[in-house]
Amino acid sequence: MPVGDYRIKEIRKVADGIFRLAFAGNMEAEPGQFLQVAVGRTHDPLLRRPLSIHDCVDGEVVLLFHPAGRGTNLLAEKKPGDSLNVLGPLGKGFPLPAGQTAVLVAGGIGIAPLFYLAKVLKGAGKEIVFLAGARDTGSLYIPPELPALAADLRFTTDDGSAGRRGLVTEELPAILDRIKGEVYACGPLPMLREVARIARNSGVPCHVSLEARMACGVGACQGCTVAAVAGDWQKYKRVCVEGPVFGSGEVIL
Amino acid sequence: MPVGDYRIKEIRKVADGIFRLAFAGNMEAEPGQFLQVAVGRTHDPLLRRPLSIHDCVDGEVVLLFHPAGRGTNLLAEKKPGDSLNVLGPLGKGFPLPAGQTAVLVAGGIGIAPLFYLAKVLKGAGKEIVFLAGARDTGSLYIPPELPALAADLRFTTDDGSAGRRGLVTEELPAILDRIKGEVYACGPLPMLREVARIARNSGVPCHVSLEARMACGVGACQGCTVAAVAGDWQKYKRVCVEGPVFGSGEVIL
Amino acid sequence: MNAVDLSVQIGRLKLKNPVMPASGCFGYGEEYAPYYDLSRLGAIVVKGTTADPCPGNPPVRLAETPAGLLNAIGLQNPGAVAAAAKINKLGALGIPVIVNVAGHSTEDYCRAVRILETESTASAYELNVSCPNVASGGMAFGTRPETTAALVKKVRALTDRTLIVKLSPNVTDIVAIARAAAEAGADALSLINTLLGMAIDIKTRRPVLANLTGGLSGPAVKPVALRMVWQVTSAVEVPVIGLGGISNADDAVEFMLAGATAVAIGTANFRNPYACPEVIDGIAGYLRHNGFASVTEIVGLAKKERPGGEHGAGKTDYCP
Amino acid sequence: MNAVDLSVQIGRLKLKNPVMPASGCFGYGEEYAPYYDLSRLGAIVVKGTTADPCPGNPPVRLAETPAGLLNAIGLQNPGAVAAAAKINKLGALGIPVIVNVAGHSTEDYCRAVRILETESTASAYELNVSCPNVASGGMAFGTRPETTAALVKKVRALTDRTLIVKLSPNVTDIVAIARAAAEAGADALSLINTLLGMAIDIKTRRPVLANLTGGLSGPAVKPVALRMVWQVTSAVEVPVIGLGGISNADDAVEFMLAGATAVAIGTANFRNPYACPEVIDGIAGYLRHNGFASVTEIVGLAKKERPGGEHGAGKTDYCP
Ligand SMILES: Cc1cc2nc3c(=O)[nH]c(=O)nc-3n(C[C@H](O)[C@H](O)[C@H](O)COP(=O)(O)OP(=O)(O)OC[C@H]3O[C@@H](n4cnc5c(N)ncnc54)[C@H](O)[C@@H]3O)c2cc1C
Ligand SMILES: Cc1cc2nc3c(=O)[nH]c(=O)nc-3n(C[C@H](O)[C@H](O)[C@H](O)COP(=O)(O)OP(=O)(O)OC[C@H]3O[C@@H](n4cnc5c(N)ncnc54)[C@H](O)[C@@H]3O)c2cc1C
Ligand SMILES: Cc1cc2nc3c(=O)[nH]c(=O)nc-3n(C[C@H](O)[C@H](O)[C@H](O)COP(=O)(O)O)c2cc1C
Ligand SMILES: Cc1cc2nc3c(=O)[nH]c(=O)nc-3n(C[C@H](O)[C@H](O)[C@H](O)COP(=O)(O)O)c2cc1C
Ligand code: FES
Ligand code: FES
Repeated sequence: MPVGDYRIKEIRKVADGIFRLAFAGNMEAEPGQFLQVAVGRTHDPLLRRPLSIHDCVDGEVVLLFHPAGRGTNLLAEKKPGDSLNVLGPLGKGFPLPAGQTAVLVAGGIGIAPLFYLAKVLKGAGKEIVFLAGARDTGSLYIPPELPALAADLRFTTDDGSAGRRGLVTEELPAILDRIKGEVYACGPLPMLREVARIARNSGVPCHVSLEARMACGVGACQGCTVAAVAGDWQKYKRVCVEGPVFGSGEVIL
Repeated sequence: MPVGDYRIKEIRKVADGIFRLAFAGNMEAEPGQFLQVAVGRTHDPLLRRPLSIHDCVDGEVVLLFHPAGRGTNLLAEKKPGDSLNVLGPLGKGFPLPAGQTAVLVAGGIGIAPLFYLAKVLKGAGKEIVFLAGARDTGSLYIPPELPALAADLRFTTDDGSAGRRGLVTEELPAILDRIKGEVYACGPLPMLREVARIARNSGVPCHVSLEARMACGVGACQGCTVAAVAGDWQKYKRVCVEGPVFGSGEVIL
Repeated sequence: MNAVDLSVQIGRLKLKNPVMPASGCFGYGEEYAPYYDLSRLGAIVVKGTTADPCPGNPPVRLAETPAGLLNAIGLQNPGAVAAAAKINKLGALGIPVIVNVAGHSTEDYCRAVRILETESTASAYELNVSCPNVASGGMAFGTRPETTAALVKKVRALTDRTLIVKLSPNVTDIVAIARAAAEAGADALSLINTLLGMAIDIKTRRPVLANLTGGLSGPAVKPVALRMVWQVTSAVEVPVIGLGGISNADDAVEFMLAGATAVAIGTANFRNPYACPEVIDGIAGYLRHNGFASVTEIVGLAKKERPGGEHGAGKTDYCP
Repeated sequence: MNAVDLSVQIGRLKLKNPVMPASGCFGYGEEYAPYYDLSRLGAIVVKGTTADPCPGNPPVRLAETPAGLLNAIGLQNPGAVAAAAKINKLGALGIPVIVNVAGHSTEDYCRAVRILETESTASAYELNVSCPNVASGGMAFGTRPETTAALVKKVRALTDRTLIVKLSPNVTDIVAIARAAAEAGADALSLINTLLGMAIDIKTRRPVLANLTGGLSGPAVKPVALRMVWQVTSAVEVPVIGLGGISNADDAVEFMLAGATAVAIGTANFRNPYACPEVIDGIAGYLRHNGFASVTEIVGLAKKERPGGEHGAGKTDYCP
């Protein structure tokens, strides 16, 4: 069902600035797809908020979010038992890699869709390298199941308080030299640019999950566009239907 | 403190279309005064809602309300433990009667301030006749403490499903003939008009508690006016500061 | 459950109910087709279409405001030829298809209409005259009665299809412009388009929208839209399609009581994909509950039932 | 905690901070005095005052709308003589007292100002030129540049006190009117007054307000107000007091980044009696947090920092 009221089963803070929200429901979703979540029932805030599917198992769907503004702050105040109105799953998710190996690069809250992707890839028998970066140890969230999914899991923090010190992208060139796996990235725009550059240099395909302010989430308003590389009159692509996952060569990051 | 966040202790439906909400707090309030209650924290609904003080004891304040529209419907969804932002007590309450007896006439949710008035009058050693009217037995709410406060307590329902059948005002002329008590009324406008007319005929003072749409609740916006009888340029009085309780001769009902 | 007649007439269009999506908020219908049977709609209004393809504005194109939405899409559309193909597909729904037409100059508008006349089976045009960057000295067609009338006359001469003119609310005297459009041959008027607004990001200290300003829509604008519908329907005879902030059947009924013959729903679709069919059902419910046999009975009723019977645009605030 | 300079200059008025309550939303100050020390305000703006006492409109005078408020108070006020007594009491606060002045006709305005000149110690006048029921053929002073200019000139000749002109947003071209007011001698401009709106009760099927239409204020109108402040401050030199939907310090900062030298707060007081002092503290916090030494540094900064440096009113929506 594309619009539904679901019951919140659990909501808790799992790291500095990261909440995990699980609601009861059955959905068939591809990794990389998102939900349009209504944070309230009055006219303010007016719009739904796009949030990636972080996990989707039998009878339960999980979101992972950073309270970034009015809407997500209101969402963080929800309690178990509250009802959550959701539209989705929406959008185009991550394609499976052509080869055996996938390199997943998550910056901050970018781990949200990539965890679910890792689960699905593992189910498909792929080998996973997972790079996760965060500001510091407090804001680093590694889902408990993740270590079992990734053959190689590495953390980076800006301040070195957990894992390697530095940027999550720094190890990527060496890894790609070694394994030539397909790259999947979600995180802040500067990170995505860097990942795309490294993948291009290494000659491997790269899939990025983009964010944009959205109104409809279904392709009707044309509000969520990103500049496309293709040369026809259609200079812009809609993140909500042509994305949120794009090949890094399709869009101008 | 004139604006405060209070914790809701209890909220429950006590009759058809009547909710009782108790919150933890200490207030010094006169019967007839009201609170400006914020029903949400976003910009919609924008304004506070005026609700009479239904009871006010050590450490607890009680509201009694009818979910009449968007704001009060949202209020009815609150749960114990939720916080409630309140401005008040505001307005001019009921004056004590000059004599020994008071006749209180409540129509529907009009019982909200009159119950607290009965308590205070009883404390001041006054004798109370209490007439309460409702549509039917389901929507009639008699606070459990009320029978002990009123020397004479009578109910009326439109359909006769509880108490006498008919309008709450029908017995009033006979009662006033007998006891000449001062009259206090709260309820729908047609009822107030009728009460005022009967009191005038009986030659007893009559105090009515009025409703008006309010914005500020403190006298600043001049939005909540009622037509005044006084003949100067000031044709209108502000319900929030000159009222909500008026002598029935002061205003044009 | 007694049947109520929901049908209304807009120019030559017979609508089986008075509810349609607003232009630019429903694409060319494709996106909402998975949610319900679009043939339930009274009509369908498609995205603003220009003679040539138009890439639209760079992002950021959206900003949420209190109970409102600012947008600066910039008329992204594939141009009249490609749009015609999409429009013709909608013909299968068996409901009127209204094409919102936009342009830079009189010639632009006329060219778009000429293409659509030959290439498309559209039932009606909705002229979007609130575009400010036009040939006539930078002033929008829709902000002056004379320019509005001149454009409407030109387009009127090109088509026998129903011609609706969609008015901009960013004007001092909406009635003067409505009159000009009606006298120049418009069969109906749509109001309102968006209010010009702006948002600034206090972190970056720059306007949120790449276009700087954008159009404000959603519940926030409803009181302004309703006032304009009241004023215009008090002054002109042609039917008015009311829109601006309608999100449920109660809002739609308000517009019809104010004088609108039909209503359109824009921003509300984004929150609730079922907004249109829910409004249709809700209007029917309101009519049944209040004993009306036909929706036309409530059109303008707030004027008729008013004691005193003064049907004008009303006195205004801040006056002794 | 480093000190920041919050002071701004409006005409001859030196304000210790840029925050004042909006006219009509703060009475003559008495009502909010119990909540905080009013001398904390940058200035105080009192209710619209007319030469003669004015009873105002009959009820219903208020209607809540999504994130907005419609009001049709109708300028209830005790007249200039009685108001002067209240205004003079406010002198004890030691902050500028600005009197909002309204009237039916040029003569009305002038008479009010003449009374206030002799009877009151007011620091400044804010001419409310958005009253539509006036002598000049039913058109509001504030909706035409010529009538605005003529009125401002007349009043300018009567006083050396600071003269602020408060503009109506219900116009096609706010810049033309702002220019006319400035050229006619206004020391500063206030914008915006309320947007004309309406609400209909679908149960009674009548307009909610006795006056039929009312003025829309509150967060709903903020994007429109901000756009007008941006446009006007891009075109005229006199300082602008920005208002319309400001409910917290972030909103106030948005207006100042758009070009407002000071801000006024109306409807927000009703929800939060402490709105004004909270905005003062919040602006100071923003400046400190972002390393600004003086509030004047952020005035118009959203124009200056914009790459490309095009400082005009911006392109507008719905154009290819
Ligand atoms: C497809 C998609 C998937 C997403 N998945 C997640 C997720 O799993 N977890 C998560 O925490 N966040 C996710 N986001 C981002 C999330 O949608 C925004 O953080 C959220 O909408 C902000 O709403 P707000 O009301 O809290 O903030 P606002 O007060 O509206 O804005 C706060 C700040 O966030 C920016 N912003 C607003 N909307 C968006 C947006 N749609 N995308 C990016 N920035 C925005 C604004 O520029 C502003 O600076 C996703 C976004 C998209 C488009
Ligand atoms: C001094 C005072 C004390 C009050 N005490 C109580 C009380 O103890 N219990 C209680 O249930 N109600 C009380 N009311 C009425 C209560 O304030 C309104 O029912 C409430 O504000 C309606 O808000 P809403 O959002 O639910 O309805 P809305 O959706 O805003 O309106 C629903 C309907 O109620 C009407 N209405 C809106 N505001 C008011 C108002 N302020 N007064 C009267 N009618 C209004 C509207 O005309 C509309 O028809 C009191 C009102 C006042 C002025
Ligand atoms: C994203 C978006 C795109 C729009 N595009 C158009 C358009 O192409 N042509 C047009 O006439 N109006 C356009 N509008 C205006 C709407 O049709 C409508 O007039 C306005 O949004 C008010 O209605 P609402 O509050 O129901 O959205 C657009 C509005 C939005 C929100
Ligand atoms: C109840 C009320 C009364 C008002 N009275 C006046 C007035 O007398 N004179 C005036 O110029 N503006 C008056 N206004 C308009 C406000 O001063 C202000 O311009 C408008 O409300 C927008 O600001 P806000 O959104 O912060 O309220 C009034 C507004 C309200 C809500
Ligand atoms: S959010 Fe509307 S098209 Fe993407
Ligand atoms: S509600 Fe503002 S004066 Fe009474």
